[in-house]
Amino acid sequence: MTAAQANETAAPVISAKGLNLTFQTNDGPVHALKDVNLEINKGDFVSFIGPSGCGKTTFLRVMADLEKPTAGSITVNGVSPEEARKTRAYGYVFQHAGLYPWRTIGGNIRLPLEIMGYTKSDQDERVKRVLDLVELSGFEKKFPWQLSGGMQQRASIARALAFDADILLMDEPFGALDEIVRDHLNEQLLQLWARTNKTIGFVTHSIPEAVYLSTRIVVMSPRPGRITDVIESTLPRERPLDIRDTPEFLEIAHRVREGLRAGHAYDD
Amino acid sequence: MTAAQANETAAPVISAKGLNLTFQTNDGPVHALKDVNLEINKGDFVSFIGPSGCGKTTFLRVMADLEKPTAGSITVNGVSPEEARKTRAYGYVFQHAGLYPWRTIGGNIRLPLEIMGYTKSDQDERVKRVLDLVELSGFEKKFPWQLSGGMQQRASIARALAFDADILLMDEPFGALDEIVRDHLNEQLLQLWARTNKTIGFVTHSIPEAVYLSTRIVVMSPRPGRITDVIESTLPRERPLDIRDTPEFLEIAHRVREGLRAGHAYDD
Amino acid sequence: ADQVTLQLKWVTQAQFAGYYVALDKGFYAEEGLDVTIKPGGPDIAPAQVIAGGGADVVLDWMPSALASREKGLALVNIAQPFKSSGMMLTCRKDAGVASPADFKGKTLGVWFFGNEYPFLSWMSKLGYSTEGGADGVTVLKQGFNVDPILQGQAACVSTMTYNEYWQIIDAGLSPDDLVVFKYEDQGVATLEDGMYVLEDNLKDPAFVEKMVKFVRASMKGWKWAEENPDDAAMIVLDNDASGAQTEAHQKRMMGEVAKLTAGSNGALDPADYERTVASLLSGGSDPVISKAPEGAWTHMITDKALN
Amino acid sequence: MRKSFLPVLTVVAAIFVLWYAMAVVLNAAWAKDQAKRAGVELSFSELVADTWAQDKPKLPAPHQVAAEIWETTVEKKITSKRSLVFHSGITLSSTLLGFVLGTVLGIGLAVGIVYNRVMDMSVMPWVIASQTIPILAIAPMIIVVLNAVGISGLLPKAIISMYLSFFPVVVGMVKGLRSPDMMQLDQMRTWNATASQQFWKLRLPSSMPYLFASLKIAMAASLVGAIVGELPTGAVAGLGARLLAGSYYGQTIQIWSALIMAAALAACLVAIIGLIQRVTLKRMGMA
Amino acid sequence: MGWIVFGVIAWALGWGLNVWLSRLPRSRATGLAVPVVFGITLLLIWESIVRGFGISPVLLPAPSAIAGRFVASTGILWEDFVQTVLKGALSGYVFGCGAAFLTAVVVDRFPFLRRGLLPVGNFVAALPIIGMAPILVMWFGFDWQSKAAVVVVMVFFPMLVNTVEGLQATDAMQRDLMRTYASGYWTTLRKLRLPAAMPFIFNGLKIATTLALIGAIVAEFFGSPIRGMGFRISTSVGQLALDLVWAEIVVAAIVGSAFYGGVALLEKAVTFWHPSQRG
Ligand SMILES: Nc1ncnc2c1ncn2[C@@H]1O[C@H](COP(=O)(O)OP(=O)(O)OP(=O)(O)O)[C@@H](O)[C@H]1O
Ligand SMILES: Nc1ncnc2c1ncn2[C@@H]1O[C@H](COP(=O)(O)OP(=O)(O)OP(=O)(O)O)[C@@H](O)[C@H]1O
Ligand SMILES: Cc1ncc(C[n+]2csc(CCO)c2C)c(N)n1
Ligand SMILES: [Mg+2]
Ligand SMILES: [Mg+2]
Repeated sequence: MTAAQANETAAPVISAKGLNLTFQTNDGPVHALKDVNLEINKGDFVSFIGPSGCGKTTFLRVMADLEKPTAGSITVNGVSPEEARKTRAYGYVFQHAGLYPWRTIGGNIRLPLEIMGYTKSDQDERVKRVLDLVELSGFEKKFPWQLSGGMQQRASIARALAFDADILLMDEPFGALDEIVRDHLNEQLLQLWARTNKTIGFVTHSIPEAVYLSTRIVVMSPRPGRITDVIESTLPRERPLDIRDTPEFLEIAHRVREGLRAGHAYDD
Repeated sequence: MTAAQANETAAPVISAKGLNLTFQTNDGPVHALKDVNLEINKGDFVSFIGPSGCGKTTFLRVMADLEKPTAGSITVNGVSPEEARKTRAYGYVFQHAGLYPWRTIGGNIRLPLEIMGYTKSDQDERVKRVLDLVELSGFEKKFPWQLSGGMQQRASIARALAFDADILLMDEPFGALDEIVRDHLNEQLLQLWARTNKTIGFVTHSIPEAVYLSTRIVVMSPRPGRITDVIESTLPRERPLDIRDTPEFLEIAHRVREGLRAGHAYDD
Repeated sequence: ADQVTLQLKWVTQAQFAGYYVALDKGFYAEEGLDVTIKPGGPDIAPAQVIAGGGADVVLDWMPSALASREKGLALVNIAQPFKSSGMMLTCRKDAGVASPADFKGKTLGVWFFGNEYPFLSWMSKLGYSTEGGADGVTVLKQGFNVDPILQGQAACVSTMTYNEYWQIIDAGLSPDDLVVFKYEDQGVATLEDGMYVLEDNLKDPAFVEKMVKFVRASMKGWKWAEENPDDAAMIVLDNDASGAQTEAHQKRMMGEVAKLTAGSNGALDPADYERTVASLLSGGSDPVISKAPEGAWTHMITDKALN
Repeated sequence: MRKSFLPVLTVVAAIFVLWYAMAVVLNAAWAKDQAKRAGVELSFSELVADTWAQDKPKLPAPHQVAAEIWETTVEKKITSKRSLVFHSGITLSSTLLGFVLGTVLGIGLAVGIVYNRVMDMSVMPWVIASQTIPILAIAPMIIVVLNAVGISGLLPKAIISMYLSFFPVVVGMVKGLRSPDMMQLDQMRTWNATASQQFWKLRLPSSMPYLFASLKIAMAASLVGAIVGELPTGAVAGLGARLLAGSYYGQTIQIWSALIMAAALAACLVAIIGLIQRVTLKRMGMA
Repeated sequence: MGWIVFGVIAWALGWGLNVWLSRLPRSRATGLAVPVVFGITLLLIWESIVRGFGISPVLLPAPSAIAGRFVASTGILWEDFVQTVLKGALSGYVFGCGAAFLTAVVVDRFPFLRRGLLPVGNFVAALPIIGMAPILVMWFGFDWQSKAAVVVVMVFFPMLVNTVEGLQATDAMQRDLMRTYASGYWTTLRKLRLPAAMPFIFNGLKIATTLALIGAIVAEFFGSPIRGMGFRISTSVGQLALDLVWAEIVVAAIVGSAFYGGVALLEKAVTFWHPSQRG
């Protein structure tokens, strides 16, 4: 296991070179991504942070083949994003939980499994396992609107974990939650990441969140979205919540804030 | 001016005694506020913080006569909230900007002025002034949906400032904004408060925000909403953004977090 | 058995008693015919139905049939059970109408949908414009009932001796309140309720044979109905799917209808035909038909059927 | 529900009062006319009594209509041609057939519009234009023409119903099938779902609330189609035929009872859909 | 046979052209061209079916015949248009929608009335009101007044229900805002609730356009002066002048589309701010 793991880390999971993306809109072209270069390795936890509208979501969508770059190249596991998508390499978590109101929590988690043609017994087993993982066992039969926002968000993460995607892309998954709940989910996410060794791409607006979670923090500038800074975290993999009060943490947070502020025009 | 001001500080602007509020719902009664006692003085900047659903909004609404308490008493400027409302004592800013889409930014800000019967020239003058204040000059003729979320929120603050309400009630006005924009608006709000000496009631989910802005922080517990802690800020009135890295700031933030965590159940 | 579909001109009522009697009493069956009777209605054009192949034989008024013939739909009259016309214009005395001369400036209710031709030729004979004004008459498209005269919206309405006239009476106006102008009396009568088929079909001997049987059985029905009016009315009533007809009204209608069919053995009287054509041709600037039709009737069927 | 009980009752009561009053106003002229002819003078109470008891009133009083409905529903055998239940049944069958046809056509078109770009761009304007054709006015012709091509009986009426009822279904279903937001569609994409999986697992379930809202309108429209389709078919049978026959013989009471019956039928049908809607959406967790 | 082949070719060409057009980037031109091509294709197919199968003009005239009749009968068509649309439909529409609007404002003022009238209104809006046509013709006579009355009855309830719903459409926050301004009933109505109700009101107005035209035309079946679109349609069917019938239908379709389009344009102008209109 560890040998294979080390082997895989050699080739980057995601590798973007000179990525550009321009949207054609009624008001003229919008240059969302400009000359983006980035490599993400197996097992990385990479956060993307930047002012609103800078292209974080767009970048994540390009990785997941939800958007085609207008220039540059990107490979995922050595192949194109489209091929990677067809091999179901992605678990994607959106900002809003986006659970289907007409399906129970269990049914929601089962949905991608049904689509991917897992057997019934395999489905059951997996649903049970991920529900355990996000501590929602017992809520399988409930409907989404019977759960709090935090629980819904956990269910939506469980849904992305239910099948064996080795890349997890999360677009501001905790944006709508209050700070306490958010702290708690952050902790759980870290544990989960440690346990599964997935590669995670994570968009956030919160500096502490980015610093707390990531092995690398990618700071982006306002439109046209460029990568202005990539900060390697010096924090250990094991991170209690208290770590946020250490000078090391504050130092990294400060660097991120400076990076952000440099690119921010204040007239949003 | 300062003499009069000193005079006014003597009597509390808002004084709540033994406030209780129970909503009758289909699922039975919901006890939203329980035994709430609070005095707010002229010129105070009071933040309310607490877990989701604890009654922060409800308390603010009671102050503004948008909700009637089921027990206890509350006075505003020595009279009932209803009378205070009729004398147009409140500027209220909701979480969502809530601008009328069929009116331009200028028209939205003008709305309360029209209703309160200001003269046309007075209206023009005030609209111009508050647009300047929130740095939106030049956007008067735009429609709300043509502006970013942060700009809309600023417009909605401008609307609440356009007339001479001496109490400003703000319900998570910056909840939907990204951190950088939020920092910036926090700074501006503080400056505005310093300039106008308004009394401000402010609901937030963010601990740093509460600590950074307030003279007093009211921590509330989950349902039934009670006040569990009132923390007087020892920070000076003059607050650069850097103040957030001082030990004094972190100390207050820590106290708030502890207060919050004490009341939080962690199960959602 | 041979299938025959008959399209009526109007809803099931004693006006069509002969056919229902023939059906009910088994006269058609005796001839080896399996007859389907399709009731008509306010907006069913029999000519259109036969053109679309929805019926083998239709009942129509001759003006409408001749007009259709001019439009290129070759209808041929094969039998004429109704000898005289039942059409009249019924007026209120209190509207100031005593003679046709009083029509000027009045509002008259008229049936359209191909039933307007007799009225139009009468008016052109009188020299009245139908466009309103002091020198003409204002025409209303009369709906399904006689309301316009009851409510004073029209001075006169179109009625049939056997039907609408009695509805006016039933509604509470007495014969003394009314003046009636029968088309027969005004010399503008046209032939009503003849049997028409498509000219092309008559080239087929089998079809001709079928029609011979049909006409024979139908006329037998008519004569039976004339002799047993009350029973005939009850047969009609049994066949009314809408359940809206009343016994009293149908019996009275049968009595009046019998007067109109009495003079006919089923064969068209060429003199009646000529009179109808003359009346239709005389329509001034806008006659119903522009030239005398050729081959619009035949005795081929009745000759065989009635001998 | 309970909260609106009293207000609704009040409004309905007000309607009845108004109805009786209108009956007096509208029928008085005839009553006076008759009295004058008979040479008698009517007192006010006699006048009122007369206006509420005429044979062919301009506006029959509610109790007259009620009596007629009672007579033609309860006191007649259902198989009798004079039974309103019999006629309602006939109208109901073509309404339902037309409704089913319209729903199928509507959903089919909506699916085409949502999944096929050419249809999306070309069909919708014509669907809207189709509804500006006064189908009701040409219903008789349609029936005759359909007869000509061998379609007769229930179907021609049902086709008119279908023509009226498919429209709300198309409009509602296009909206409904498009109601999943971009995010949900993208999610399906990340799972590499096929078009049919996307349809059955996402688009169709999300469209349910829209579907039911449209079905209610479609059902009402379908009934109108069936009634109007019956008007010209020779007053054979059905509520439309009753309406026509009543009109033909000036039987206002019969017209009104057919009308009320049609109204009750419409209300029942719409209520049934409402019920199905409530049950389905509840089971889907969407109510 | 030749005509049938022509029809098949027309269909293939039209479809192919549209497939090609729809692949082009979406623009106003293609958005217009595609449905037009679709419509022309339909007409060509219709024409070739009528000619190819030799369908009797008494049953279904060819588009070319209809066009010919349309051009030849503009006088009649105009006279009918004035009678049915301008006098009957339009006056009934204006009066019915206006009355419904005013009623809605009154009803909205009194929650009791609203709670009572809304279910009843919803109920009536779903009824086959068109069945009232013979009665209204009996009450209001033969001329356009009775047609207008039918239209009034048909449009009233859909409009009422939509307007009442629209007046309720403000969210609690917007109303609370007005409350903090201590704004009175009429001010709130004018500044908040009426503008917010506009999308609903226009929804009602749009539904009412089609109802108005149908109502006016169908009512003419139960009696009319000797002009009007409904009169002409029924009379011409009786005279087997099917080309004239279809010419009237074309007029109705054009008028209906224009009426609907006009209201939709007005809606776009008035509710430019609504997300559905920003597009
Ligand atoms: N489909 C699209 N069409 C046109 N412009 C788009 C589209 N999607 C995004 N954009 C524009 O591209 C830019 C980048 O958008 P993106 O959503 O990636 O920003 P973001 O960094 O995720 O912002 P936020 O923090 O607000 O989510 C924005 O200016 C946005 O308006
Ligand atoms: N109109 C109402 N009817 C019934 N219950 C209500 C109503 N308004 C609020 N509540 C309930 O009262 C409680 C307090 O609500 P409130 O909105 O004041 O919470 P909050 O502290 O503002 O929460 P959040 O941070 O999510 O905005 C909640 O449980 C809520 O569900
Ligand atoms: C719309 C309408 N068109 C024609 C007639 C006339 N009509 C044709 S056959 C027939 C038999 C008599 O009862 C009558 C009256 C009508 N009444 N209503
Ligand atoms: Mg984003
Ligand atoms: Mg709140």
